Amino acid sequence: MNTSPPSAAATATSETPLVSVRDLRTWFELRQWGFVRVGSVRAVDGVNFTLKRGEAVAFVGESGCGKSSLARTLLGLHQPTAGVVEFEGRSMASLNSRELLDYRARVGYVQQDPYGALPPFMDVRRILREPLIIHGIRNRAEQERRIRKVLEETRLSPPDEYLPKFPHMLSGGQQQRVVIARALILEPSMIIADEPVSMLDASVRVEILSLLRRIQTSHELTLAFITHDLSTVRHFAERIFVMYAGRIVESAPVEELLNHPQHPYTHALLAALADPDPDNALREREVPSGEAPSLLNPPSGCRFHPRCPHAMSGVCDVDDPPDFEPRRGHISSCWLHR
Amino acid sequence: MASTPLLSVEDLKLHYRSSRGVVKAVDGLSFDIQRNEALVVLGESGCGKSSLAKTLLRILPRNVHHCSGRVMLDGTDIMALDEERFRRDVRWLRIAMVMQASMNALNPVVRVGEQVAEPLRVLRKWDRQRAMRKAAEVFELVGISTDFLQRYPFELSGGMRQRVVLAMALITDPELVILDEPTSALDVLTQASIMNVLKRIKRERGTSFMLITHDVATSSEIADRVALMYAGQLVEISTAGEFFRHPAHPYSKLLMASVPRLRQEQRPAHIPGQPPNLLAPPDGCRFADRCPSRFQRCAEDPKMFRLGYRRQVRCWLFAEGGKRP
Amino acid sequence: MRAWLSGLLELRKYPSAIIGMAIIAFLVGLSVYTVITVPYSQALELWRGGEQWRMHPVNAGPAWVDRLRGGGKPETMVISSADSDIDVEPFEGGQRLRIPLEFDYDYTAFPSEINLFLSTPELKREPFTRLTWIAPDGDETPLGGHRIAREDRVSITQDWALERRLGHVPHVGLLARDLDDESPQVQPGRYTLVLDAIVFDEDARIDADLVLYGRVHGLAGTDHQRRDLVVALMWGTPVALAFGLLAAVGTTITTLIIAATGVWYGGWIDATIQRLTEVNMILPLLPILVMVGTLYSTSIWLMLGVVVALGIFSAGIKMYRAMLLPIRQSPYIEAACAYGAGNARIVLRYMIPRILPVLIPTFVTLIPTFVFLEASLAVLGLGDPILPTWGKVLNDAQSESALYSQYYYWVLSPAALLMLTGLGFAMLGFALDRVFNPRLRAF
Amino acid sequence: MTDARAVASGAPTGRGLTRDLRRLTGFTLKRLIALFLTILVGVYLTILIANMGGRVDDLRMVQIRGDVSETVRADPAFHDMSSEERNELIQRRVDLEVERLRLDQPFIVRSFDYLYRAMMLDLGRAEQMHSDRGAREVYWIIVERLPATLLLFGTANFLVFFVSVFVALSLSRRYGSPMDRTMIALAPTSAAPGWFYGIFLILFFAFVIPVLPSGGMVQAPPPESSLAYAADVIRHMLLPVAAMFLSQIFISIYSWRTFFLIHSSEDYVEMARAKGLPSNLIERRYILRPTLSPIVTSFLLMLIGLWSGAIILEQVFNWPGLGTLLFQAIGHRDTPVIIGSVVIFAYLLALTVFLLDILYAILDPRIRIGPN
Repeated sequence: MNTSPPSAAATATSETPLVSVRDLRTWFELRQWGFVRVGSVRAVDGVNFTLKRGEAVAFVGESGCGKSSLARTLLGLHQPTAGVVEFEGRSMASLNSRELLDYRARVGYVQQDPYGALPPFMDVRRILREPLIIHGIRNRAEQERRIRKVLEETRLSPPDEYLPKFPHMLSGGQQQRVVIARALILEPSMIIADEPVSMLDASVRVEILSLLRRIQTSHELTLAFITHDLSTVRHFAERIFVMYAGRIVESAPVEELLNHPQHPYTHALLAALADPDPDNALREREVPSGEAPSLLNPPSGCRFHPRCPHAMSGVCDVDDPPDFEPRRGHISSCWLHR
Repeated sequence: MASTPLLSVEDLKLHYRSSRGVVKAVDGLSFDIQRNEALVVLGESGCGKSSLAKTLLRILPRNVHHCSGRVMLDGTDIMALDEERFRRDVRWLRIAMVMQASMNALNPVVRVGEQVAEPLRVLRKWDRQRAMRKAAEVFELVGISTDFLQRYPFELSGGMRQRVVLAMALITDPELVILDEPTSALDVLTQASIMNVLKRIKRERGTSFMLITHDVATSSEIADRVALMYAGQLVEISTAGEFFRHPAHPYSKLLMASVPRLRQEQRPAHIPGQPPNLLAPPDGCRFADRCPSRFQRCAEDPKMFRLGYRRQVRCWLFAEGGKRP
Repeated sequence: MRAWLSGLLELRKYPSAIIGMAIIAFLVGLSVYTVITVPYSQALELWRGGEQWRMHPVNAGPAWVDRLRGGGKPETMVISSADSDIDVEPFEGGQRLRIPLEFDYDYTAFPSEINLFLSTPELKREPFTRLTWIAPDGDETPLGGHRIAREDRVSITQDWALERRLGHVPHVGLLARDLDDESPQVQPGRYTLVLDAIVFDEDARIDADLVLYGRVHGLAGTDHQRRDLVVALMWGTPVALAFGLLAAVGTTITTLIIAATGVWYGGWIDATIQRLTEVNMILPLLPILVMVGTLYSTSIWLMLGVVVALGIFSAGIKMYRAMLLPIRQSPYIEAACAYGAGNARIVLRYMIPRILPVLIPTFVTLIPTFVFLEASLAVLGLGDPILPTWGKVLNDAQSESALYSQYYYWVLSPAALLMLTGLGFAMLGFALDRVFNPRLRAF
Repeated sequence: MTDARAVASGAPTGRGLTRDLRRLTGFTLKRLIALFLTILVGVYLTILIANMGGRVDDLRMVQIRGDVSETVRADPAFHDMSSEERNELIQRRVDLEVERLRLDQPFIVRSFDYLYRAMMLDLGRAEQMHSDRGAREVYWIIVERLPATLLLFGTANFLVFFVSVFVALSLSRRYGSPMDRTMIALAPTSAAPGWFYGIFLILFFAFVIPVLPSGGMVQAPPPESSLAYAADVIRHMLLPVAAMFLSQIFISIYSWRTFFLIHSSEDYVEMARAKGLPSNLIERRYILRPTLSPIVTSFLLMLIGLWSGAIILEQVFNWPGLGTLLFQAIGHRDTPVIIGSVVIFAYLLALTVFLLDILYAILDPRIRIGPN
């Protein structure tokens, strides 16, 4: 809430996106014996997008499509191999270590496995104090004030009940709240949530997603929400990016994408998804054959062409499809829109 | 009913010891499964549904404290069989299973083909050639290239491994296959394609399934009937149509309302509170604490009340229905 | 902290842990007591041996063992002239002294040796003395005459002429009831050794100490150099504990930090550490210690240094690495990076604490390993040249063929202490392992 | 379907095997190269430690001078020389010897020469000791003792290994039984090394109840017939083997038991049980086989530990092996023999490590084929 910049600056920066990513590539070198290079995994391979302030977006894709690597690159945990990530107009590559530390305070991170995300040998108070200590807030009273505030915000009240607890004493939902509280404690302007509910029970999922959404709106945060489950996206994000094999293949506002999917891969995803309905048992779903390609050796041209029912030989298997805009604000990279 | 059910379970209990006391993981379950029927056992994590699967196949943890009840398979009580008879006559030949976390369900140092063919070789004493031919058949059935017979598990992707585990469960043509969260770790597309395989098998071979899952949406892909578990007990058994369209138990209703749906405007709602501790489950209705329609009688333990044809609900709200003829 | 506390409380359920802790507490108590009552310099001085031990018997067993077995073996008796009535008879230019050294001998076994120590402080001319041995039955045996130097020792046991006269070694013959008996019996009663001395000075004095060396001595007996083994056994405790503890701490901590650093940074740093570990694996520890001990010095501190140096890149690194690799991948480390924790903080505060619970049992069981290593070196003759340790006692026993001579106590007492140490730490370690090692908890 | 049958009935087995063999060969070669480098560094370190940047050379200079003057003084041919002449002669001879041993070159140069010779197993000549056949070469002195050490430690290790693995397997089946508890309670006794138990065993079986020899490898004079000789060696081996066995067996059983318990709760073991496989097949194929590589690793690591322990155990039992040799070399301060023994130990350990790697690859397809 107090992270919003002074109003004069606000008008100046409201035009510039919070995050702007251009032709981002994150490749991981495979090495043998620590030094001999044997190949690269192209986890993120040419991704472009911008995120506005206070916007909630979702990155959707199968596991191994590079969405988590993208998140980690945005968080500065991986060095991009090529391309630019700009945060508030400044390229991340140009940050010195002091500025990088500040950047880390501006971006919160919520992970998939809440139990694993919390050091098991620290109690909740210590877990929440750690980021404060690292960012130079050493005044005990100030620490305590901030800790209590985020616990209230994440509905872990009364705080005194939770502060001395160790992660294993909490339920999955409570653990994930602590993770969210930790992400919030440095008062960031963006939160990256990587599959925040996929390891939780169905009844808790909605609760955590609602909490994230509520915090996002009340703090005017940018929320980048990464998931493999399209059905959870609808109520918790405004825009969707669909990723496949290291690339974004389609992006559009939620309703637009769900109602008018353009890319064959998105079609396949939507066709495979079930809402609970007894009639499901009576029909088989259409599923594209094969599996997602290896990122070590991705197919040429459109990465989806080996599985695509509409693949055109000589086109899709040769050239990378550019971004087309078949409908307004709806981008899809598929040669069908040519 | 005239025909005996394939599997009929009565008052099944499994309690085990932990460092903090006795955990009542399965606490008095009764249900049945007909031939060529798929029963989905739904429940949140820790409600005892995996213990149920293990109890049926008698692969009990070392710290079992109490295990009782009747499990009738085609009219014979298989709980009463001695260990050796059970192993030779029931395991895998009549009831097979697909385990949760199939990643680890395969022996890492044995080629998958051999592992799949193993039940035939050991239980039916088939020779290697014949067993491998059959293995190749089931590989085709579940949609894996037979080239993979010679591979080791770590050379396969997660989806492939899951199919191998499924192939292993089908190789003996068992009457009942228990599927314990078979797709929870998989991608949407792989999940859908494995569900397709299951549907096809059920249609073509008449196999019965017991699918254990926490994922309501996926469960609807194959369910003929649904049994909902809560804190070691069944709270509702219905046909799939009734359960998904008109859930009866308050917990069923809340659960259905909490499922995010792709094609529905309504925003999902969450269930407040937490499931009770299985070390010391509350007296009376175990859901009472979280139940919006709780009333005085909920302090007593409700029994399963009958509500229409093959439908039962463990809730005092339906006590009247239970008295109806 | 609370996790540790509950872990320790859990230990109460394991009887072996309680026994182990009791043993360790005893050993620590003994060490503290030893260091306070016998200061380091004094211990070294005592252990060096020499004249200070002249009143002690050679290779006497512990007294309590003999008493437990109902034996009547003698303990060392010292009869001093200071306690006896001296007859003084002055004459021109000197005096004649008659010093009776009386004692009651009630043991059933003969002493192991008889010596007479004489000292004549500040005398210009050496006095002359004649010795007479009077048995309880009144028999007198002349032991001949001696001119006394300032400090003199009359070794009655080694008087070959007397031995020939008696037909037995003197310390048997002089106390025997019947000299003709093949295996003579002790004649109990009051004996007197009379010194008739002529001194050539007015106010001269002669101090005489008659020592009948026992066949048993104190708690632990004595060794071939008459040293009381209690000194070595007691001082061996702090030395063993300090060596074991320092070596265990030194190797564990360095190894852990190096393993964690390698795992955290990965790449060539990890590769280098791994290769170094492999080199270290093929360097045999004990032979190298032997080599260092032979070529340089056998100081215990040098050995400690070499043990730690060779222990740094030990196989432990592989073990810790295997434990740390999944931790390095774990989400909470990633989260810590995301909120800006630095490298050192991640290694020391996030990675190492995670495996400490698994480490503590290993650490505790490592201590006796090093204690035994030190003993091994000592048994090989590469023990510290000046420090009394258990291993040195064993080494002495070994080189003096203690077992062959049936000096079992010489081997058994240091061995028992070593075993006690080993058992104490191992029992605690195993119990800790079961409490703190999550994989073992169910079992 | 027919296609599938053809594929399933043999062809891929052959293909799989050749692929495995190819990968295995590559793996072995890589390991060999890596290990060669490791030995190179290890032996060089040994040389460095032994020479500590040349300190041993000073000792050798003193020794050479002493030896030369001794021979010169003792030789009657030089008796009527003046002392100056004699000193000159001594100096000349010393210089000659120094040049012969190349002690005049900087240590760092010679260290590589030493390294080369050590790698070629040319370990130099002993200063005092000689082999039983009279050879002065360190190599022969060591080689002569090696079989005794291998015999003793090989026997003890194999006994400990097989007994502990099989007892542990059966205990893991009888989890919580009195037998199981007893084994757990006995485990801490393994804190003491073999030589320590050796002392007790000697005390009891050689002195208190003298039924077995207290040391040595064979009685003197050795029996004539080879059968009696073998029987006598076995009689002499009983106590040292028992000592090693006692010191290792309980901890081995304990750790294997825990290991098997942990591994028998793996999902695939549970799966095998659900599959209705008989328990001996489960134990063999689902518990032992996937865990063989760690089992072999720990066996070989135990071997490494015992190699080091050999020195003192052999000394306590007066067993004429490498350990006793090293001990005697200490007594004689015979530096070449000491360094040679360390080098040989390093070779033995390296060989052990190499075996470990190869066995690993043979036993575990995950290592052999690797996830590329």
